[in-house]
Amino acid sequence: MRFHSVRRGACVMLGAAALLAGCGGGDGSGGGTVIIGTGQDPKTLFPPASDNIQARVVTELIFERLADRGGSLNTLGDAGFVPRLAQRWDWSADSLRVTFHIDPRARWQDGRAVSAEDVRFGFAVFTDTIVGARTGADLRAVVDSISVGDSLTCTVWFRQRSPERFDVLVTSLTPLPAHLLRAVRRDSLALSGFARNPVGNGPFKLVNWEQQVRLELAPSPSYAGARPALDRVIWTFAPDASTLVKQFMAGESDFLENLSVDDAAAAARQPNLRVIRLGSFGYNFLQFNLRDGASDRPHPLFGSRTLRRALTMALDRQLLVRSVFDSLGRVGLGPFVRAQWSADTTIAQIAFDRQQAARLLDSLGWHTGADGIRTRDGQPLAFTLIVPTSSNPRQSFAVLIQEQLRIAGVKVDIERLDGNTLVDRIQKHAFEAAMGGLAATPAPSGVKQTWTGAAARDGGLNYGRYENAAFDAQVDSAISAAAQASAKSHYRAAYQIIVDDAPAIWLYEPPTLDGASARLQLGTLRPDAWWMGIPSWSIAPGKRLPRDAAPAKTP
Amino acid sequence: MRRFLLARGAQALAVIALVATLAFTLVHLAPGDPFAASLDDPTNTAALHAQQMHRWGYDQPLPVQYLKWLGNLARGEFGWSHSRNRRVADVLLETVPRTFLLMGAALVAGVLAGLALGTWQAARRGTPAERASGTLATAVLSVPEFLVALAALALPAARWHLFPVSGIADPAMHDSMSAIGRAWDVTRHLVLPAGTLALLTAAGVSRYHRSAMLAMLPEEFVRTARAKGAGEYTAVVRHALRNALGPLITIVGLLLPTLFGGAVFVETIFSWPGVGRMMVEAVGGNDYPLVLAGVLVGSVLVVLGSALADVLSALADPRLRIEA
Amino acid sequence: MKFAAAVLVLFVVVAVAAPAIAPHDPRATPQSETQKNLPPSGAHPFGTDQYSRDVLSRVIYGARVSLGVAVVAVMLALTLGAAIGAVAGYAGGWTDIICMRVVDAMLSVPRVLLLLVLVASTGPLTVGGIIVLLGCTGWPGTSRLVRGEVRLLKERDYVLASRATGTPEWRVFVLHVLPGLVPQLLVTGTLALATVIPLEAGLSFLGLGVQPPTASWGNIISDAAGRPGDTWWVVLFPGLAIVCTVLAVNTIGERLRERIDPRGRSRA
Amino acid sequence: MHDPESRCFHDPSAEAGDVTAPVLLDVRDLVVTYVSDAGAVRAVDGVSFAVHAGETVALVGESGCGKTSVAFALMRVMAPGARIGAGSRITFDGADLLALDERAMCDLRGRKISMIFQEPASALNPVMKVGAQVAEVALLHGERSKRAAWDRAVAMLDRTGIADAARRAHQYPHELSGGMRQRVLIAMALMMRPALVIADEPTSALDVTVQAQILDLLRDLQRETGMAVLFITHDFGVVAELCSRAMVMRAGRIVEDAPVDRIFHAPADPYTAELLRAVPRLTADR
Repeated sequence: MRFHSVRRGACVMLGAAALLAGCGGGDGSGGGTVIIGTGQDPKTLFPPASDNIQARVVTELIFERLADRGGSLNTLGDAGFVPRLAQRWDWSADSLRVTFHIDPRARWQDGRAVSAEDVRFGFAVFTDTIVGARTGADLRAVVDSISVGDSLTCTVWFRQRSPERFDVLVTSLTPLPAHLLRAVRRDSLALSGFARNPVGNGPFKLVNWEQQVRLELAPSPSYAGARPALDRVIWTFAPDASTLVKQFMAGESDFLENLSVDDAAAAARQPNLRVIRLGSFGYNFLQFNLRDGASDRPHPLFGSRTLRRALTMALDRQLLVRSVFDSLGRVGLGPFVRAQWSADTTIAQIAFDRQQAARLLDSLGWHTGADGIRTRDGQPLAFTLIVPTSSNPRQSFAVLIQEQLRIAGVKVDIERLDGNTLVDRIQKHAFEAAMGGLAATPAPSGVKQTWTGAAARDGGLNYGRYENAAFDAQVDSAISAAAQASAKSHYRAAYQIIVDDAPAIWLYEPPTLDGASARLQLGTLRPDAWWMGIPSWSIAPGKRLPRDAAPAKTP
Repeated sequence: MRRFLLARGAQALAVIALVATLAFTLVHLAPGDPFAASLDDPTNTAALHAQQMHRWGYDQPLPVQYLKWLGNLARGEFGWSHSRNRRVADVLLETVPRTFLLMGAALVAGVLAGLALGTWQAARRGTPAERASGTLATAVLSVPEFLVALAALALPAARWHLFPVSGIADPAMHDSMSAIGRAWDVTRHLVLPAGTLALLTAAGVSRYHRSAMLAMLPEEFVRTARAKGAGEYTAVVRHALRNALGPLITIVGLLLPTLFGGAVFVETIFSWPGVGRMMVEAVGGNDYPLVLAGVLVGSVLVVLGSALADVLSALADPRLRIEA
Repeated sequence: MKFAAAVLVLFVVVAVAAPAIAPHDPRATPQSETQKNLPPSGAHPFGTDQYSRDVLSRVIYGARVSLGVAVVAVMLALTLGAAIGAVAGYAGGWTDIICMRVVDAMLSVPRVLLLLVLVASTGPLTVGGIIVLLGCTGWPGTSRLVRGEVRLLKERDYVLASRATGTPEWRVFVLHVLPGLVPQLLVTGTLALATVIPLEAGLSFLGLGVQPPTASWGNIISDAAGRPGDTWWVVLFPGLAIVCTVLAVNTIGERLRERIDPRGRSRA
Repeated sequence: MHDPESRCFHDPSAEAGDVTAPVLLDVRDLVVTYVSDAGAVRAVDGVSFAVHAGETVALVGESGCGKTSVAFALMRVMAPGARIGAGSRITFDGADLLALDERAMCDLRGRKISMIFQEPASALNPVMKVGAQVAEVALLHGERSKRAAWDRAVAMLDRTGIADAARRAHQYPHELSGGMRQRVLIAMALMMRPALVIADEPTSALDVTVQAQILDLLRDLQRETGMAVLFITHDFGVVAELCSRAMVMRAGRIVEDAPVDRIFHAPADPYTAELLRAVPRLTADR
């Protein structure tokens, strides 16, 4: 989980069947070319070092993991997980070990068979702190070690029986080609030629990568599964968002993710384009700092639960969401998203009620002054809200909130900061209120790292330092529950507590809108990891363009 | 001439060295660091961050970093770009030629158009059409580059589909084209970004050139040419124009910084993968070695460009050429 | 010239009297989503932006920021330039050499790059920060000019005379040398204004200049430039404001220059 | 090539025949006005005179009297802002010059009428080889071959007394001495053997010794080609040496037009007398 601009976290395949079966490759004239517009280059194609979204997109098409989440988005145990590199897996009786059986047909793109040793090597690299893999800490926390049985079997030894241990393992670990990388010093792996010319084992291989310009993938001939239908997948990079949109609208690219609502509306008006709305894993909120800056004193305003609730009541969240997203966004419900299995739409919300908000504020001694701003002991009811300039919706929300709270007699000063500065300020607790956003994963346990008391200390991610022992206890119970039903009831109780305490105003789940050319046959897009469906994409017959017949440059 | 060249070269080197030092100091005195960007990511722990800082030597005292950087520069090594995970030198090898192409095309087109316009204005001085064109040139010069670029992107590219919206070549078909096809492909992509810069260059050049020509027309030798029986065209083009060209080369040298500045906007808006766009992205990613390299490239280009302009304009004048 | 002056005066009046003129609050966002991205109409002559704000009002308020930033930054640049140029001109020797090499160095870096580096090192800026940045990158030309004049003027009789009476150097400069420079500085300043206004707009366009919600002509455009060309009015009107102002300022600057320097001696 | 004898070229008997020669150039009521922001100034205010074929006539006057304006008006190469009055008539070789279109005028300039300028330093294009500048005249007037034009230019330069003309032709004006530059200008003017050469103070920018050489050259060439020369000068010494007739100009008008002898010995106009008194008595020494 992370503070983010709207980005989607790791995810699920809605039916690996589509991936494996929806293949076949087009007609006699070849599979065609798809051009995808995107804002940034991958920094590196070395999976442990891939820390931007584009790097993930590309590496996850070049490299395969042992297994992946299934359509249910379940993260508990291994229910619903689909085999990928591993054909199957067996649990030990004590469920602390799982043994993977690797597909004997799996090959690296240099022809070498994928072996169990590659899994163990991958684990060693991911967990080596010198490599600095982002998922290394998660892996280390869950997995003790990996042992190799024979060339096609390896056994993973877990540290404890945490319900999400299988999910963490398969989503955090990418097997790596030991025969190519063993000799490279660990600290220069990310800088090695491999990071620019990776040798993977997935459905695609890298053809060409010109930084700032384009990156091209083609089906990997050594891939054991079904060959992707497309002949070429090309990303073009443009730093300017409006350029990307214009490129897409002009038909120069076939696919563009994360359209703004207005762009989506414009695209929908064009007959050759369509807009795809995906489930969202992000949720955004106005976060209060419950302490006074970085000190331990309560914040003079937001230390008060009543005041926080009053502010929440003063906002018409439905109107806010409609103003920014038209009918596309959804009001936030709490520290979770609707797409998570733990989600509960029946949590009692603090409803919009201007009169009640006014009464609460009056009761706290904040009375309306001459300029319409409430004061108490000569102090105005005012606070500064920090907003990242990188996010248009969050800026819009901030402006609208400023106006709605002004009506309630609250003065909001908006301070716009660039993403890095904002994160820096938040991490140092140097803020009063922030327009926050989190990218959830299908695993609801992430709430522990973001809203519990434990996360409020020692550099945790609970930047507003909300602490409620009852909430923490419910979250802990939910996480350690092995059965989904009991986990769900604990999550529900926890969500209700935090919503009532209002450490943040839950604002919205941003819509995820992707644009696609009508000539693309996409099947069903995964709610977040849409790119995992690329192997099954194809070009509609009769809508082929000259570029579909253009051959790739031979390297 | 040789002494002139040597002196000009030494001066250029000194200026570039000073630019390097100033830029280094500015960048490294700044709060924040190259790995701060990844603080966005909660998995980037403080320990990991410290490890990165140590690994790349950002925890050393500034003078030490400076000396190391200078030493590397002397060996032609610009350092490692964190945001691109490559040697800065490799990045420059890719981006600099593209910016040269863009600026070169803009310069050639802009200067030729400016020359033509300025010469025409001088020959037709005082006519309503000439006055209108002069006002237009002044107006064009008052439009910021990014506005011109946005307009060029919005209308000829996005609305009328006359030219590609962005990039340097067709992403799918360029590689399978014939040599002529490729050249045409790049030209198509070049028209709008280079045209934007050329438009502004032409406006600037025409204004300088018009007044240079007007200053030249009362010259005796132009009258001589007329007295020989040369028509207005021959008198203006063959005689006045050739004499106005020398100073113009210097002016073009002075235009280089503006042109480079414009390239920053144009490259960003048209996704032209050159130095300007590289700089904007490097600034966004706190990629200090890349930022520094970009500044150096910019100033080297400007310094060498104006030195070259000085030399060329000296060569263009036979009165100075004799010493060569 | 007269027309240009009239245009400029108009913009200045608009900037100063913004609260009285603007039909709407430039920051106000109506409570309804139906107000956003409206094309120009009677109620909103310049249309509305994506936050439903009245573009005309924003352009009017933007005049304050854009002109204010430019004027103050140019004054800062002139002051710095005059001070540094005077010091270099008077001190001579190494001080002079170092100052002038720094000037050369700064002039050899495209100003946009210089600003990019500075913004990279400072992070996003307040209005004051932008003024300081624009001022600190704008002085080299002026300092070169002032230094040259100082070196010419300091040998003049009246300057020598007042120095002989024991007047301190800086007083001599302020009383005798500076007044002689005023016309030149006026021209330099006016023309500098014509480069600073688009520069501020460009920085704001790259997201590095004046931060919203404060309206400047540059960031009104950048608010809309991130979106498709359908809302052309959000780009066109502030764009026109920039172009008209710069054109007016340029025209006035050129005329002033012709007046003090009929033969265009000091072009660079 | 400078025959010392030729200094005594002034042969009154030859002049007598000139007067009977046909009129080559006839100027009637020439008015030239300069229009500027400050208002209109009449630089030439109703000048009338004639030049006969083969004749050498002087137009004398102080600087600023309008004599150069007359020259420029004859060639129609005036500065911008100068206008020829509506009632003016210039007839050359039977043709009305003021009625000719620009194209016909171009054809005439350099071929039928040409001009030698005052400042050889600035009248030559500094960035063109002198040979090319001379050859250009031929190229402008019918010569197709660049090679031939160049050869003709070299020959002409040689004829004007430039030693090693083939090499000099490749040089730029700044590489030549003042006298040589003036020879280049003369070569340009005489390239097409025009009927009339207007020489506008051709020697005033030169050293005294060089002046004499150039005057000799002009005299030789005049005798050789039989061209008419309108000699514009403020120097009565030059007038006495070269010309058969002189016109004295003052403030835009011609105040006296008479044979040189009469001018020197019995000036009719008091202004002429005044001018003569101001001249060093060079003629008296002879």
